[in-house]
Amino acid sequence: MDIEEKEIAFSTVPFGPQHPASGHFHALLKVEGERVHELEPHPGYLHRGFEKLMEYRVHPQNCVLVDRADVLDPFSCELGYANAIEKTAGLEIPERGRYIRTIMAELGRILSHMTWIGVLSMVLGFDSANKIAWGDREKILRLNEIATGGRLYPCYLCVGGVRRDISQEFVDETFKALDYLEGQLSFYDYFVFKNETFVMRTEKVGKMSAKEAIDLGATGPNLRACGIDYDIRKDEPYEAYPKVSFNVITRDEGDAYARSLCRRYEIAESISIVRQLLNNLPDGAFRAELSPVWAAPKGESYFCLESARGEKCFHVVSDGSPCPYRVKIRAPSFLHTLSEFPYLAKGSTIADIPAIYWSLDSCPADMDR
Amino acid sequence: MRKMGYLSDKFSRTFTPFGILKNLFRKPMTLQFPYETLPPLEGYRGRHALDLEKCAGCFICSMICPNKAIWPAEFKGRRYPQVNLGKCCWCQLCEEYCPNEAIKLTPHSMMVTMDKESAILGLGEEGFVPRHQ
Amino acid sequence: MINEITSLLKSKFPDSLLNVVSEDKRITLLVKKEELHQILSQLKDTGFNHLSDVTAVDYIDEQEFELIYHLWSHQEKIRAIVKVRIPRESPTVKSVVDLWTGAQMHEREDHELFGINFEGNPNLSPLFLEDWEEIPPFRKDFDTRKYVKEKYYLEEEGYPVAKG
Amino acid sequence: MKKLTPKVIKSKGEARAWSFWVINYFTACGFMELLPWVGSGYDMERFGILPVPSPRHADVFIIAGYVTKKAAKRIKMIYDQIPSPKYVLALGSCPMTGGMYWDSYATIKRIDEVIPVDLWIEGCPPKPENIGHGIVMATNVVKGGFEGH
Repeated sequence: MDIEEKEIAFSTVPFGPQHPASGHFHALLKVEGERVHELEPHPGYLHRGFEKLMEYRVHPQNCVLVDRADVLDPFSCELGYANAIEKTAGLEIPERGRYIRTIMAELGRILSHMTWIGVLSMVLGFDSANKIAWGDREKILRLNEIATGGRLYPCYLCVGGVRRDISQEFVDETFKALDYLEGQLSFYDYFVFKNETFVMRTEKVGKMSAKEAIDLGATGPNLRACGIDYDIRKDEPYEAYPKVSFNVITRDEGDAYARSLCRRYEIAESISIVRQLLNNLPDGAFRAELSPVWAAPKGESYFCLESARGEKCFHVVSDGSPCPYRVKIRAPSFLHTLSEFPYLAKGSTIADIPAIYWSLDSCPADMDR
Repeated sequence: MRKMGYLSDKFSRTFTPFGILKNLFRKPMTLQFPYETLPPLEGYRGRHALDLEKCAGCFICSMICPNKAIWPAEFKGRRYPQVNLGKCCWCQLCEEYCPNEAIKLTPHSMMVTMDKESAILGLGEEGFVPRHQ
Repeated sequence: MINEITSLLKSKFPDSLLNVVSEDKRITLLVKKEELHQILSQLKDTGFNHLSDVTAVDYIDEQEFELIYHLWSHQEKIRAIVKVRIPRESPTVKSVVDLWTGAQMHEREDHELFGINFEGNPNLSPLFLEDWEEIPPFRKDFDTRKYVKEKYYLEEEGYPVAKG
Repeated sequence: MKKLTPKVIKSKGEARAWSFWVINYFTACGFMELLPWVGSGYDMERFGILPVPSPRHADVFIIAGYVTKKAAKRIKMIYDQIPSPKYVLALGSCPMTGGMYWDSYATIKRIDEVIPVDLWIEGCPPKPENIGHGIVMATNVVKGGFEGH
């Protein structure tokens, strides 16, 4: 598909911050007719300088602040920060705390994937699936409210474990919600993923091979859709993942439809993980006893975890004072939007730009931090 | 070229619309907001409540608050913490770090105002008195 | 697998490996600035094909930046962390865009937030902040609370006394 | 379900109160709490509220979270394009007093320096019930003849 370079009239079309599909991210498209020639990303609308703010706050305050970094999957940020600090201190978390953290991490993954189904179908103009998907995610938010007291931002983690114990009512509500979601998954299969217009809009759109995906730095479902089984829950297991059996979903087409199916089957995996965890939940302490003015010893640690979007790593340098010296959050959406999206947008049409952008499932707040 | 199964697929698709009928008898997914609301949960982190007798005036809560939302205020000759809901992030650190459980977060959370000044929880007899309704 | 890589690196770059720490599935190297690019391309050839992050830490009391490259190899499932110390006055490093295209955006972010110059990076224009005149904000000598107090909080911090 | 009596539009304010059109530009984390309202969790179309892509058709602007300096320019541009009477709803504590990011170098601390705000809903981010409470309050106030800006 070569474009003769004769006198081609290029025009720039802004895929602006106020576009319903762009979600506060601005990109300039160099367009020839309807064919996108080049895409130039302009992030920065949600940049709050998280890493600078975290250097002024004590660890408990940071645990509360850091889950605002990724808006669609808040619990993975808390998990990453708490584990990174515990690694520098070599702190041991009681067994029940590990199980509760893994349960909440998987519920966060389901919540993020449900939101993603809604946004992708809204972007493709498929409003009924959008309304139903955003109605279904209320069940997970209700679970969040029961367990942690906060709807969207759980503020549930502290260094050394979890701040509250989960009650029996939460366990029963979770089983009910998971059964309901499992039934809904078969409905989504018939209603969204096997829908002809959805397949036509996403098949062979935004296709990248495994080699290109690795070179661009893709992680998470976008990389697994190209056939590489890189899942940190299996490669560098943390929390209670070694005690849980699940399989990593990979497909090998590498286009938007493969990414959608990867995420759809990951919801089913997460549901089975949460069930296994809830069935053999150990009892006992859920939080290590720490003094209120606990300070991490001098040291450095790099902790990676698998968030809903991909590999999220926390690099924490602490110099013995109660505040961390430097925290770096490796956001998965950073490379999804700034290096994969311009690569995939070359040669596609304007109508496919929102489909590609939201099939990469990148959260603008997570990209700008 | 469409595969041969297209015809049987088409045939089975003609009956799917009747599958919609079973949705007629299911409860609507939408919550009719003003008429029915979800019951508040007792663990939800809503507005603050202060117990005047228990409060020792140590202001640990205003030190731990990440948003500087709790400031000292005079009331009947003594200094008590006063919460500005316009700054608070409802993280419950103040309740966790208060040595004698004076400040607590109640599940009540209806907080809508037309002017900014009324976001500050005034001090009254039984602790915090919301200025707006 | 790890000791093969460390022995290979020791043989190839004997003097520039300051210290090597190898735990299970993870290698941490502190290298000299001159040999950085060769070491990274050598690591890429031995299978570290995923660059997960380029981080910078500002050690202000030693007047040095520490650049950290986090690598991951998909085949052997090992992580490599390469650290290099560069002076704080005019921090310039050779860019690694030719090895991994994903590195271009990381370097652009570090350039804007730390002021580190990467030669060879095609586009180092500002990423997050629009018309920013102060020094790069993530450096330790930029105090965000002092900056905010002058710029935004004009009136005093306290609150009116609550009438009894 | 209580039978709804047919509505007789008596005043101009009442006509406006039942047809708020919200511009589809939700800034930050408040948007996550508006999903139940846009979707079918609480479904704001029962109140006549419709997310509209272009500012020319909108008359309500929801500031759904913290505002960075870069976004404040765009918000100002969009606010000027909305035809009056227009109303502004601010969700959460970040637009009101800088909230969570009170010491961040990139965010605006008070949104009413950029655009005038009519209704504040506290919460970080506020629960859908709070937003619903705000919407009901907004409809009553506009019905009472509040002109907005």
